[in-house]
Amino acid sequence: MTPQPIYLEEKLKEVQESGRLAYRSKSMPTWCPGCGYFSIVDGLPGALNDLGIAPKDAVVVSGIGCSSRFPFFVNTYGFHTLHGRVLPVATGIKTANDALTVIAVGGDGDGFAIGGGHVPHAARRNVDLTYLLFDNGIYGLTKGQTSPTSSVGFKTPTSPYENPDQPLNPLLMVLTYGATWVGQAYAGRPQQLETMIKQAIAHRGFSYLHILSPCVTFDKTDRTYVRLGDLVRDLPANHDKGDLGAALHLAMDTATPALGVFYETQRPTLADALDGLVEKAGGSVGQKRRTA
Amino acid sequence: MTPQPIYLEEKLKEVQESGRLAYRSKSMPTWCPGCGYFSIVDGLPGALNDLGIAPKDAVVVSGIGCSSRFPFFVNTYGFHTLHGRVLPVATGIKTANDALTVIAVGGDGDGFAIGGGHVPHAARRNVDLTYLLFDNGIYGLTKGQTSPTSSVGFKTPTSPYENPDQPLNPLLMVLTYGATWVGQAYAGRPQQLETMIKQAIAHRGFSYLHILSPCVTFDKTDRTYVRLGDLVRDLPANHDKGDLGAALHLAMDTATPALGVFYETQRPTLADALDGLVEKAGGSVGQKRRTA
Amino acid sequence: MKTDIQIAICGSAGEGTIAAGDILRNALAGAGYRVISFDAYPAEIRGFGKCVARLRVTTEQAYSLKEKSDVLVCLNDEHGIPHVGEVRDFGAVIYEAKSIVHLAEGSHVSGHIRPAQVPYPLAIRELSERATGAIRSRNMVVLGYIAGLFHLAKEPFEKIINTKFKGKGKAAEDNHKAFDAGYETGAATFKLDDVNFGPPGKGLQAVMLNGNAAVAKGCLDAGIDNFFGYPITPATTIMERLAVEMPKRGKRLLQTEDEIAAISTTIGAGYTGARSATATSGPGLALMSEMLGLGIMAEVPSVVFVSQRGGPSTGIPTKTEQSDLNIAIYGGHGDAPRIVLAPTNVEGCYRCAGKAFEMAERYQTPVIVLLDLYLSNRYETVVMPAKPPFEPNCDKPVPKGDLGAGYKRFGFTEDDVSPRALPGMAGGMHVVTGLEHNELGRVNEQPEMHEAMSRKRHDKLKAALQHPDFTHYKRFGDEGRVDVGILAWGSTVGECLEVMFLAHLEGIACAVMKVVMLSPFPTEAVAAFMDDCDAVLVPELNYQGQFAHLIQAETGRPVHRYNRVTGTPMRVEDIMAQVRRLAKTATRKAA
Amino acid sequence: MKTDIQIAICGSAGEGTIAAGDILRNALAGAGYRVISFDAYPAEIRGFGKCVARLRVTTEQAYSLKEKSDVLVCLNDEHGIPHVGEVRDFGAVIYEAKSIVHLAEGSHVSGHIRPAQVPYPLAIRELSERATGAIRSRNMVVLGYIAGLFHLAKEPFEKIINTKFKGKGKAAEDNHKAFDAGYETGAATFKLDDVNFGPPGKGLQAVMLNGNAAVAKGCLDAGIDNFFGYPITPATTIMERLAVEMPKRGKRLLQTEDEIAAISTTIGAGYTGARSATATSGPGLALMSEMLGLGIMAEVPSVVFVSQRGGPSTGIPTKTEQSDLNIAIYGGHGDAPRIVLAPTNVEGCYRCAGKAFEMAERYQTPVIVLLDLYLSNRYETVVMPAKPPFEPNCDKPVPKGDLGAGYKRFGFTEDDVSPRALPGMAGGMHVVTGLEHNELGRVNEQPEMHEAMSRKRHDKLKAALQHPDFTHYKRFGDEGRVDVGILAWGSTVGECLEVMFLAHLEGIACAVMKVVMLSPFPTEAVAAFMDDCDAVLVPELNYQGQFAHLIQAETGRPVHRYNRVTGTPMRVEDIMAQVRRLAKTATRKAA
Ligand SMILES: Cc1ncc(C[n+]2csc(CCOP(=O)(O)OP(=O)(O)O)c2C)c(N)n1
Ligand SMILES: Cc1ncc(C[n+]2csc(CCOP(=O)(O)OP(=O)(O)O)c2C)c(N)n1
Ligand code: SF4
Ligand code: SF4
Ligand SMILES: [Mg+2]
Ligand SMILES: [Mg+2]
Repeated sequence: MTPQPIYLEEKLKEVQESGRLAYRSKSMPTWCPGCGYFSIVDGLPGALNDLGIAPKDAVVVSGIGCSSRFPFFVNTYGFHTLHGRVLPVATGIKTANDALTVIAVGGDGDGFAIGGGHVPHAARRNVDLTYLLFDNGIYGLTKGQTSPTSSVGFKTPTSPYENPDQPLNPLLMVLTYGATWVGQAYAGRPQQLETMIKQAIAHRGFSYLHILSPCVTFDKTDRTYVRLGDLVRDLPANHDKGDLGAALHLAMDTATPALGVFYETQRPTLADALDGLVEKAGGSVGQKRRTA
Repeated sequence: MTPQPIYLEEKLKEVQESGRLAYRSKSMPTWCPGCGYFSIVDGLPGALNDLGIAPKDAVVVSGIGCSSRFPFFVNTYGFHTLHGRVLPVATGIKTANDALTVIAVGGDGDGFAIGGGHVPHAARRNVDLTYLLFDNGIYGLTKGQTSPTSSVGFKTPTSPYENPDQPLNPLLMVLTYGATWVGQAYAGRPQQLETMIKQAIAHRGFSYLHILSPCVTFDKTDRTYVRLGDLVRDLPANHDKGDLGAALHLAMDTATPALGVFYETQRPTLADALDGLVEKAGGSVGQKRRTA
Repeated sequence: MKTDIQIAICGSAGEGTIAAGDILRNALAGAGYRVISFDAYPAEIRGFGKCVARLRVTTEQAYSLKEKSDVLVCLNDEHGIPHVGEVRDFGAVIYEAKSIVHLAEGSHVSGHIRPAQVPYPLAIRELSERATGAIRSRNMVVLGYIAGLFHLAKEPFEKIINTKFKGKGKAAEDNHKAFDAGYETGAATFKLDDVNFGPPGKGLQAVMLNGNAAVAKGCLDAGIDNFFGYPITPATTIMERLAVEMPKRGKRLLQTEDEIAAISTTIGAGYTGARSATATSGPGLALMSEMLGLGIMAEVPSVVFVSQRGGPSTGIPTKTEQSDLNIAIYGGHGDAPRIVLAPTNVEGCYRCAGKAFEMAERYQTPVIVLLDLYLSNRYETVVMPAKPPFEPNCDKPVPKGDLGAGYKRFGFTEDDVSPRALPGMAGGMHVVTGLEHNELGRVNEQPEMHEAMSRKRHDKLKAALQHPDFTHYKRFGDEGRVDVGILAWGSTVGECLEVMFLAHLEGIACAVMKVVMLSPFPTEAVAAFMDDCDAVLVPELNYQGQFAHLIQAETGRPVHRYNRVTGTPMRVEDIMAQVRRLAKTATRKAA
Repeated sequence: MKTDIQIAICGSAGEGTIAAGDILRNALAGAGYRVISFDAYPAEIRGFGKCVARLRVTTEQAYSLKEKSDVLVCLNDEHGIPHVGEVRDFGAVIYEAKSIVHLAEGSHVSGHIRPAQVPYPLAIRELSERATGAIRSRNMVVLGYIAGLFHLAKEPFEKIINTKFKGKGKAAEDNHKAFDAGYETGAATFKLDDVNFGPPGKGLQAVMLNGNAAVAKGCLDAGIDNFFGYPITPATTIMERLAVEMPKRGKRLLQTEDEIAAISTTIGAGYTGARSATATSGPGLALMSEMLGLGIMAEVPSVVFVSQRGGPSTGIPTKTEQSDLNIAIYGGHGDAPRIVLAPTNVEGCYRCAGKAFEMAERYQTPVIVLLDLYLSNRYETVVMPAKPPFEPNCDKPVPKGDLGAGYKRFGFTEDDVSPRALPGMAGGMHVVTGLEHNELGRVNEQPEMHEAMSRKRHDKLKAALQHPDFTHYKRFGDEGRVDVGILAWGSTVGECLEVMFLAHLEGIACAVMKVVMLSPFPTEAVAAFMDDCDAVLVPELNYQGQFAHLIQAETGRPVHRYNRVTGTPMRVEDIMAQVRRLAKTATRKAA
């Protein structure tokens, strides 16, 4: 009854050969077997490797939750912060050192319950970081309570009769906050997920990737692989990702979640804006930071 | 050099005769002469009076800011809470006592900087209260710093070279949160403002009224009466307030803010939902609360 | 014959270890014994780590678990081996006789049993398979075996199994079968150890509750109107239980978006006159700090349950600690006096929960009730009072005729508590605020007003030190002068009492004072106790000695500290060593 | 001749009261005097309330304002009248001779001047109108009048007026004219009082700063990289000044969405090795409590400036108080040790600010610097060191060769500080976390590890008590045994020193110990000081006696408290009364 090995020998070999092993930590994920999060921890190394970002130059920042254990399972710099605080900590890191690739990760509760106040500001400031939101519609780590994205009627220990609250729609919200890259992926489609992580990191500015991911332990009825697999669809081929209105429209459909890049645009990042102030003040921009 | 009398004799007589005086507190507003907030404190009594809500049955809840001094200037029950906490306190009050009319008021900083995490949840739960947001694009009480709705380029003591951050669009955001009544008014049009306050209170569910209001002391250049007066416009006559898409579209235009009801719909309130749980549990709903 | 037997069941979560412990303690409580029980869980999300269910079964009152167990059941060799040592001489070790896998030398429990211990090899897996066709019911086999071996009545077990697996069809049936198979084997086994269950005595009409369940029951019995909370270990189960029970009574519970919202809604509800509460752990309490200050300033009742866990920061969420005393008492800006209660056992959780509502209402202020993981999750048999011992309404009403223009929400009164008009009352309109204010509640920043209102906010709490029908503190053990006095709080008090009994056996004059009301602090009583002691020992599950610090601050006198942060309850033996050391010094001084 | 003159200017904000005080103190500092100055503002948003600008001008070092002023200027009768009493005998009262409005009997300043005071009626309004065509420059008229009356050189005034109104066109010109008009009148007035300015002595090369400006300067001189903050009185001006200065140096400042974000970004930046800070007041500190705990657990440097104001809750935002000591030291859950510094004067603000960055980096922990409104807003002449006395880098580097597989971010070391690899360094990859962890930073919940890491987090701070080139505490006054010893902290120390001088004059043996490092606490030094005192007095601007409490907690010995919460600085006379009382008891005991 010891933990089941998550990584098959073959898998390990494949990873090793692809050069991605450098990005994997020696600690094996402590997630439940079958948890959707495994796809994400598999996808990030690929994305970083393909983009040529060395482990030493990446910082993975997280909040608290099953999802937020993520930094322990990759071999980069990592900051496992507090419940809900992933974005401001990540903003501080990026503001202090432009040279780092900052990836923020966390759960639906972390991001849209306790951390919900920070998302608008990271987005509107266009902080140049990537936010991977693991949405399982549940509080996994605390053993399965209702989350702000839980479906109405879903039963959990804190809503034993049913969840009475209409869920939030993070994708739609983030679009209105001014995020400059917004996409959705599904843990059940790891290939596409990896590609989208790569695109999100490559984007200059605040990129938000919403990842639908089943919690196999505490949700046996609602967002299972089987049900989600049936619901998700690809973005309409003619979707114009430069059109915010169209993106909003797409995001309003939560019944059949679309996978792909909803929206993408370019505007100055927070660092650009702050450098602008330095110029206005007559200071010299881009001075070498104290840090490596 | 003693404070100028804000209320002319005639004005006072008019108010007295309308029966609205009962709703005015004996404390005179401490706002700067000319502040847009005077229109709001003039409008609320009219709205309450017209709706037949007695002063004893109304609770005005606020955060911290110039705007949040509001409860002291009306004669109802009042709770002047903490910076950013107006909505959860108001939710607690309404949840504990359905019989009260709960009006939440606060500034742009209060609501969308420090309090920004609470708005989505009050809206999605459709708490049956009215949220009057006083948007002056500035932190008035602390003497004129940048707020999350300040324009790019605006200069304040905390952005002496210019405000580098793209402002938030609260109207647009609140629409995506699931608010069931969303409107915009302007302190420079007090008649319309009063009518809209009345409509917002009359609405069953979470109603959000965004009120554009100049800060005459700390903003001499951007959102002055003169400039705002030129920009605001009425809602297009053919606007369908049942159409969320149309409302989102309208809200995206911040250059020429439209005044009127953007969106209105009906769904169960938080109290309805909680009563539903009681029914499911076999309890008896609507039991008399301990309180008056 | 007195019964005092401690049983430990050791295995992984997947093996039903905790479930077995749960049935066992409930069955024994059902049989009329007193039980105290505390399980250790794995920290990881996925449930394969080690679990230990431990219970002590007695006829007399016991205060903590014992150092040594009388019976150990190993469902799993790997997890069992480290625990063989905790079995006393002539105690029983029950283990799998026929392991499925081939175990290496030294990996089998049998190789670790001391000669003085009594081994009971049992074909657990085989018995389960034979009885039910599957190995899943191994935990039931050992339960049955214990019952059979120690000649316990079957009926209480059967009853519990029935309730626990009601509506689960075949699972219930299998469990009964496995239990029976184990029982028969046990009954037929020759018992060599000296573990003997006597009759439960006159039998207790007790219920089995853990601290969090007792808190929930206290809330319900005190007539809680509203609960608002955000999940966090180890407090979550308070909300989970109330989520089931409150709707049945027509009451409303809401899971909020975070802890700031939880305390804000709680205070909002409290403002309307509702009895409202929230529950959290250290990190949540930290987030609530600012809003608690508003509750204090605006004089609004609210109740906050805080179950402590390992800190600082996220710390060790699944281990116990007593390190949130500082933040509970001092964790607000400004002069922010508050009531802090810390129950010391499960019954105390029930009492403190109910009394907290009384006090919040009576003194118009937030009340913090400090538990910890050990107390939240520890089960005890509790004899419930016939009628809830809580006042349904402690609000100070506005005298007739006062409502109207002259009503002073914050008027100065003899007891410094002002009559409270609630929203909806005609003529009582007023504004409450976090700004300093005058008697009417209007903003007032005059020096005299700030001094007067500061005094009011502090002095009104003095009466809480006399709050009726409540144990604020209590002295146990030797009267008069003692060699060593132990000052204790919270879940650690049980261990301290056990230490005291040991000390008496060793001829050391020893007394324990437990302090339940930590703020306002019963300074006089504590100082008087200290007067009686040659040495004062303060054992706590924190690193800094937070209670010791508090005592020194309040009395201006020094104490001896003993601190551990192992994440586990204090060991009686460790405290005893300190008592011996201090007693020696005391004697030397006296000589 | 020694100069020691206190001038108060009283009027409303609209009358340029504060501006006049500002020019006066800068001009006198420019002339080479020492100045200490503190203004009182109205609390309301709209600026018509009473303002009082007060400054004490000396040639020797002074420590606080005086009880009595030597000169009072009333720009406005209503606001002036209550202050006439603060002028000493033979002091000067300057007031409007020709009020615009007809004032009722008793509403004119002149009617309130005591016989022993010297009245100087002045046609302020008329002079302003005549000189500039408007009454707006009345404040300049009185400034000129003071300069003329007391034979002060014109030049420093002219210089300040020039700088202050540079680019303001006619305003500058008008102000000069009004000043001249006042000066002429003053010079021509026969001076009857005994207020005499002596020469400034050798002259100070000093700058005039208030506490917040000194903090900002300390940050800049220590090489601050990033600042994150959210506006709150009385801390806002720290951010406002840095917002001007940091971009000039290529550094980044960001106004965050709230205080939780402010401390989170600060810690994020600190994690990368940047020197980063935030500033707030009590309410903001309450919100930061949880994140500060992460800084402690994850051992990330950060600096938090906290300027205290009246509490609890929103309290009295525009008045001073020292009631956030508890939350600064104890305001976190778990055993969360932190460094807390409290400067006692403006120069100390500068030093503590810079040293805070050193300590944060050296001990890898958050450092809280506690100011209060009185200190934040009080101006003093400060002689700046030739070179910033701060180390530019106190980080403990990873020894060569250690980076790579074996690197232990939280390795146990002799001084309990572990070498820190920063993001971007090859081979140093690690995860920092709020969970308990092992030397590598991996989650670890073993009892031994938690005990060892708890010890590490506490013990590493001990070295801070010896941090180089820093005054942790200091004793003033009589050596050896004294009748009364005063233990003081923060902005109140100045008044305590003035009390000590008074006590000496009255023959009371008296010493003051100021404590700048409040956590970790210099227990030994404080206890040694207490040993020397027949009685120990602890005066504080809070209700509870938070520092007194801390001293008792740390030393286990009792002290005498003296507490006020008037929102204003301590009155020297009030503390002196306590000293006299205690000295009497002390003598009686000795007798
Ligand atoms: C301040 C605070 N409140 C509550 C918690 C308890 N807590 C830990 S994780 C979590 C929610 C986890 O849900 P989510 O963010 O969706 O992540 P998941 O586990 O589902 O991946 C909660 C409530 C905490 N650690 N800190
Ligand atoms: C926790 C906390 N942080 C900061 C403050 C200081 N503060 C008071 S009001 C305010 C902002 C006011 O702006 P807004 O909400 O827009 O209201 P306005 O004054 O413009 O009406 C701030 C930052 C505070 N009172 N509490
Ligand atoms: S509890 Fe759910 S979210 Fe957490 S690891 Fe297990 S499956 Fe994944
Ligand atoms: S400061 Fe601005 S917002 Fe505040 S009262 Fe004055 S005008 Fe109104
Ligand atoms: Mg989740
Ligand atoms: Mg505003």
